[in-house]
Amino acid sequence: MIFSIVVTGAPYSSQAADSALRYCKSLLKLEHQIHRIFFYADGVHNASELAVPPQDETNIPSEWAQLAEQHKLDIVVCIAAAVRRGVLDENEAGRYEKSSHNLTLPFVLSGLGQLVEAGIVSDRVVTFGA
Amino acid sequence: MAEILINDQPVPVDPEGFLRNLDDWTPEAAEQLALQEGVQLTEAHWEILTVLRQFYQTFEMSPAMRPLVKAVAAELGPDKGKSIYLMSLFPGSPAKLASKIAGLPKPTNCL
Amino acid sequence: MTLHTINKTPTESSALNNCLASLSDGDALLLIENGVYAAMPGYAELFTRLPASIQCYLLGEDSSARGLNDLNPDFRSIDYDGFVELSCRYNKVVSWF
Amino acid sequence: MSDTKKSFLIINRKAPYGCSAARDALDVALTISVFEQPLSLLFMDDAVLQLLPAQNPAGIGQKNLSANLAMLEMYDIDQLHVCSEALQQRGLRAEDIELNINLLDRSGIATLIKQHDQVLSF
Repeated sequence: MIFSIVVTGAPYSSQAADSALRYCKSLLKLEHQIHRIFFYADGVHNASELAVPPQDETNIPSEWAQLAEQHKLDIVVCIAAAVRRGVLDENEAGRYEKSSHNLTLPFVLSGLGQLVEAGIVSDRVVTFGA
Repeated sequence: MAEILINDQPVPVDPEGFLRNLDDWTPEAAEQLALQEGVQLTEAHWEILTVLRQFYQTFEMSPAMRPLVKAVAAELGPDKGKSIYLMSLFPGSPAKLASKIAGLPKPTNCL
Repeated sequence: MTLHTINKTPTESSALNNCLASLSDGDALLLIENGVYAAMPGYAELFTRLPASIQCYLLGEDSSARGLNDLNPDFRSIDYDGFVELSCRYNKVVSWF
Repeated sequence: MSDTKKSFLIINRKAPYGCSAARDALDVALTISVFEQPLSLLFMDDAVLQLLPAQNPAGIGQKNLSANLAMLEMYDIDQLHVCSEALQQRGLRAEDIELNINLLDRSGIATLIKQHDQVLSF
């Protein structure tokens, strides 16, 4: 089955991101297809490369990145929600004349259209809210 | 820092040519913003810009293409309320280009 | 038929209340995260009027994490794989948070 | 854009201004409309407070949500459903709301959820 996942909670503030991560691992284990994981509202903080949790805690942004790389997942961050909250890629940093950027690769910034498209093509959309 | 000259006064714009301070917008500024984009404003352009600014004032958001077309149709009649007409005045992406010239906020790279 | 997930305790948000007010026959409830506290026996009253056609589940990882034992027997404990299976079995998933 | 259509339901449950949920939901609604997919909005619980008239958030540095909601019509979003119980609990009457809304009781809400393909919550 084709799934898309929406995450609206920031890591470490709520359990949403961690639950979503575990759910996604189960989806992959059970050989379902993940069309896209979309990060919205405070969920955009999942994509911050600058998150530094203590060594004995899960590094959620890098867990997402690893999972995405391993399984070629499309992990998309809502651009409007992200730039507002200070999560920028190189291109947006240039656009807004900021001296640095912090989007973890392979996360990509894109519009809400990516969420709607995911809803259109997926059999299930599962939201993990904060 | 980039600027445009409006009545001989420098007004700051960002690298993409958007006004840095929306309060700097005046009809003269619109002429200059349009010229930057290769558009010479005519009466026909101004009608649209006025509808667009009204839309923003009423709803506090810039419209996407379809609602802009709808607003133009309501204000200026069905002949002008067509995307092809708006394209002829503001080539490429009319809602975006006209918003820029009308001095509305810089859109996030959405959709 | 819909799978409803609830991730808040009965008092920290209106999620559970709103969910219970929006169920159709044949739907299922799944308590996750803080939602699992709703399966404590003290809250059993909340679920007594549910139609028999509503299946109730809770995520075992979340109840164990919170030290919850002897929970409301109407709730079946499942793991993440079970969560995925339920997501497939029902037509859609609605999240209440 | 694909020819496939999915019907979307957006469930709003939060009051405006105190958190970003109302605005987040609105942005998603507008995008669904741009993609020309069937869409309904449901306002339940505290979200009925989004519908109060005479909002003036200039003093808290936010955009006027009621002005934004008035724009839904321009996007051809006309399926606005409101939980009648939530209105009642807050001492509000349908006449107080300036938008064209459809009142729903509990079973109406259950049916609405059943009728849509994808449900997004805010």
